[in-house]
Amino acid sequence: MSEEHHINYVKVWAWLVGLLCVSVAGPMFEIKVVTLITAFGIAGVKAYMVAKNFMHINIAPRFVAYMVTTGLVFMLLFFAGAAPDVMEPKGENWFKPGWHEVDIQGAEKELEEGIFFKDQVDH
Amino acid sequence: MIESLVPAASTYAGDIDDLFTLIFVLVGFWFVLSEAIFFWLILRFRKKPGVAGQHITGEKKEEKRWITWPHLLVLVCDVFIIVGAVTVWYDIKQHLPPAQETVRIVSQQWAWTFVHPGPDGELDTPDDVTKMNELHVKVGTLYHYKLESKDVLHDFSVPVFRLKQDSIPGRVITGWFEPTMTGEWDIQCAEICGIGHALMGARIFIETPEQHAAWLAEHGAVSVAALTPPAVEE
Amino acid sequence: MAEAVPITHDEHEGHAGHTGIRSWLFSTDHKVIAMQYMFTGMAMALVGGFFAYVFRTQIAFPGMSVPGYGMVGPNEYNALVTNHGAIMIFWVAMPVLIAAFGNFLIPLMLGCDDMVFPRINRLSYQIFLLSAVVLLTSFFVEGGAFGGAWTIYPPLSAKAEYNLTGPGSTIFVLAIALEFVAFLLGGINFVTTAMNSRAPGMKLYDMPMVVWMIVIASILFMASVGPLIAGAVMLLFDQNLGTAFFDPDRGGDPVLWQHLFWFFGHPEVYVVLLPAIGITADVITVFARKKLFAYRTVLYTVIATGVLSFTVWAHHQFISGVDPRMAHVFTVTTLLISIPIAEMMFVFIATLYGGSITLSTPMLWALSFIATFLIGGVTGIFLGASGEDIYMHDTYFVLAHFHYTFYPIAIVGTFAGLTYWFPKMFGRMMDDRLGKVHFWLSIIPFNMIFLPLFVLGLAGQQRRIYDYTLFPDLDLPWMWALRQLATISLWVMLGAQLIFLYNFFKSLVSGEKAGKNPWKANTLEWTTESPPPHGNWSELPTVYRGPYEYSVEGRDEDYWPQNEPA
Amino acid sequence: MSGRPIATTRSASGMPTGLLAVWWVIVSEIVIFGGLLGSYIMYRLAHDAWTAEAAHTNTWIGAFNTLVLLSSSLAAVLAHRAAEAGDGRKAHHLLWWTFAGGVTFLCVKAVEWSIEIRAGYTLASNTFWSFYYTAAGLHALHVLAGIIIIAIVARSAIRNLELHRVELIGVYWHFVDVVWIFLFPLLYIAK
Repeated sequence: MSEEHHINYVKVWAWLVGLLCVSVAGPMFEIKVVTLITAFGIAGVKAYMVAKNFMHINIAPRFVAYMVTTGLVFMLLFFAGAAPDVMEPKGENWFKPGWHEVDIQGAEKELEEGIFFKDQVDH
Repeated sequence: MIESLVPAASTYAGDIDDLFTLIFVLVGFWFVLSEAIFFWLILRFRKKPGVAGQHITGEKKEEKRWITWPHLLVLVCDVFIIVGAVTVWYDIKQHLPPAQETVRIVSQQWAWTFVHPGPDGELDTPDDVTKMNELHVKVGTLYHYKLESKDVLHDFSVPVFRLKQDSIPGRVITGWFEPTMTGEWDIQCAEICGIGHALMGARIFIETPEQHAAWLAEHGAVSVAALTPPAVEE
Repeated sequence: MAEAVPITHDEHEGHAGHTGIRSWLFSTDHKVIAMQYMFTGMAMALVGGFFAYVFRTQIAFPGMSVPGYGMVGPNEYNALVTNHGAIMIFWVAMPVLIAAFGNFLIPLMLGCDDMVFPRINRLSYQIFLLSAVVLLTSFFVEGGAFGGAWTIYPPLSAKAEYNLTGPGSTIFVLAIALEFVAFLLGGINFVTTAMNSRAPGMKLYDMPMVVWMIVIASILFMASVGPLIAGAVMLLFDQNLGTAFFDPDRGGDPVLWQHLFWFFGHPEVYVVLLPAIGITADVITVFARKKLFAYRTVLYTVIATGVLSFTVWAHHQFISGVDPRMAHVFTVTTLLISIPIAEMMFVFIATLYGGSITLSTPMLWALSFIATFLIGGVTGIFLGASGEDIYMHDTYFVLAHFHYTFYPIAIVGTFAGLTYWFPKMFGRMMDDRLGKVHFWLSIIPFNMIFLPLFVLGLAGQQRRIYDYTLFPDLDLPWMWALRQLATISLWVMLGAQLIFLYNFFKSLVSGEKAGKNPWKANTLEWTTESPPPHGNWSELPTVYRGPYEYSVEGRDEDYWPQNEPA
Repeated sequence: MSGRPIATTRSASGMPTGLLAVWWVIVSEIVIFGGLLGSYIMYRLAHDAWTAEAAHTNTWIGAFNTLVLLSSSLAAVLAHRAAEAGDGRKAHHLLWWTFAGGVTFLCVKAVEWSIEIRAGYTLASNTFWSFYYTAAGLHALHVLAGIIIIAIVARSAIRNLELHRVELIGVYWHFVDVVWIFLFPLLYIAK
């Protein structure tokens, strides 16, 4: 591990703080797309910078990067497999009557409606 | 094969039994073959005085093909099974043929509530007939069921239909079946639902249209009162 | 080349010299920890087996007062079934196959003196022991043990008014969470040891299969258990702090738990399968005096299985809530898994070709693993096929299927390994004749238990019912005959285990002394004394070749130890 | 640990055993947080109503905590460099800065939570808040564990002992930092 000594850590840190400011400023434009990019795009960049410059993942043996990527890929798999029925309020031949603007008070009432509902899915 | 154990009383019971036979034949072939070779090798290569084992790495191509070819053939069989499984699944669970009548099935700890459409054939009308643990259907009629649960997971299972569907609280699940022969059989709860899981048996009565009409006439009047939600709650 | 082991390991209490139960309990020596895992696992196996005896008797003779237990109520029945499953998988299969064999074999087979983190290793066992105790306490709390199946599906598990075992269900989730922590610590230890501490000259491809398998299993476990740990926290909060993660009335979704659970639950099957496969590979090669057929192919198929196993979990949920369109994807991936597994079986069969087979007790177990696991494998195809699962799901067919996988794994695999490494573990040979009697009295009743259950499953008998007289269609005489046949076979099989226990302890004290290498095997553990001294070798070995060089032409010996210079 | 087994001193993989283990810990942590945050994202996308709830989180406190963690990470990595140079005393000082960062983070969290709980946003009031407290709480536990280990490592570092541990705890600390980098937009910014 030698190259790391050429990294100017303070500079990296300054960059991270700068990006932090951007992500905080993002929502002030009140544009959803901008917010998403500034929030999560920048989070990704920041995470990469920390991993590369502070954790030295690029200097460590290659398999470390593989290990981490595998973990992340499996999480994407999990999301892809679970989202179609956990995230959706309605799917093929099923729907969740209680899932419109759920709040604690309304929930019971909505579930009752769910149980004696007027057919909402039409096939 | 399954039919010799349980009668097949729905339009798609036959498909499932055929799929079973298909898989049984394909898989059975490989099973018998490999077990036969396996035991033959054990007998053939028992330790004999003066006969040493051979040094085979299995890394050479001509050796490897002894396992490569079989497993490619297994892959072919898999394709057939996948095609069969996917088509059967699509017909039963995904594709909904238009309904002639619709029943609502509400599961709770530990009983089934079946809401039958009354003589007018429409659900959620005053003449609906609500019954606990008794589902009455007409033979040769295509039913949709609306499956709901009040508390925990249950599973609406009718072995003679080869039908199973979990009921999930907070979801309304629609499915279909079409009875093909008259009779009286079990409805099970096939998802553990607490202490009374074993008590969640119900009966399905598949009747001729005449019998069904008679049954409706008999119970319709009573259950108009019982239709109001509180009555179903109990 | 070889490093000399320092005489005094002050990290290593409880080695030769120190005696007494305390130093044994708190030892950091990998062999001692392996034995602790082994005996804890065996004890839990007796508990799980007793549960099976109780509820099988209740199924076959409902309402009869079970000798040694008494009447079985529905709530007790559910609790027994639930905990039988949880115990056999989490407190028997995993500790014995992964932790016990892993701890004992990895350092010995890699030619090093201990695990890389002995104290973490000890901590992992202590947490595991704690988890076992915690689980058992749930039988003595108010309301009794949790009875909602080992899959702990909410809302049943989340609300006390549904499961009526409030404290029990919380303790159950806690125990499982603790057990996961123990195996995370252990797994990190195994993987790091195998990656870093191999003997000089030992390449990755020189590692014995069983080490590879335990390492891959540990990796699978680490990569899959995370979501369930998160899920366990969420469930505990739902149970005790009034959150609504899985409560549909308040915006949660019970199906999320099923995904969190099975994303771990399916790889878990391979986590316990792989060590058994590895043990089989090692035993077969030794007693067939054959090189393992296509070593690398086996390895690649196993890795393929491991990766695939992360893409198939929802086949457990075909009819329990997963969207119908998703079922197609999971059917395809599920049936694809049959390819690597089939290839694995073919490899084992091919390994027998041209061998010189001795049917010793370990060999019998290893061979019967292949013969019976094949049944478990092929019946899995029926359930993986979504269309067929509509009928099969949650019937006794499923139950028989996974017992045909788990029994070969957890019982047959364990006995293969135990009878094979017993001389190395305790320095004495086991009685071969008693061993064979035990084998036949275990394997024949096992098949007589579960083959009838396949038929009952096809006849539509659903699971977790304590009294089938409640279902007219399942109340037929021939069905009762099959149920009773299964139960009586179970009694025989459990009885046969007494033969093993007798043999085990008799051989422990009076078995004939085993030399360094009674089986004439290649792997490194056989190059040290039996049982290995503290630090394993006075001088750590160096490796010159792979583990499976048997019957090499032009040698008068038909084996070639890994550490023997060319 | 004078009696460290020879096994621990070997490194066939070309990576020191301790560091390798830390990376495996991180992988298993990734899937733990991944499962939790994955569930959160699914629910969040399903319930627009949560935007209203999320509006009550305080972006500025979150941003300040991010700044604190980033800075403590800087101190940690500088400590690692010092340790590699063999300067245990300097590593020791820098580690205490990291420690201070961790403590500050936890104190700020405590204040923030007490404000929110007093405002009536408790663990059980809504599933958004359930996730908010669960995810942030799980992360806070990692911070807590981190600072304890940092204290231990720093104490041995000043005596120039076990300097390799400075890198290990550093890598772990950066991971905790990265987790927060994702928690911050998920819980505070997306409104």
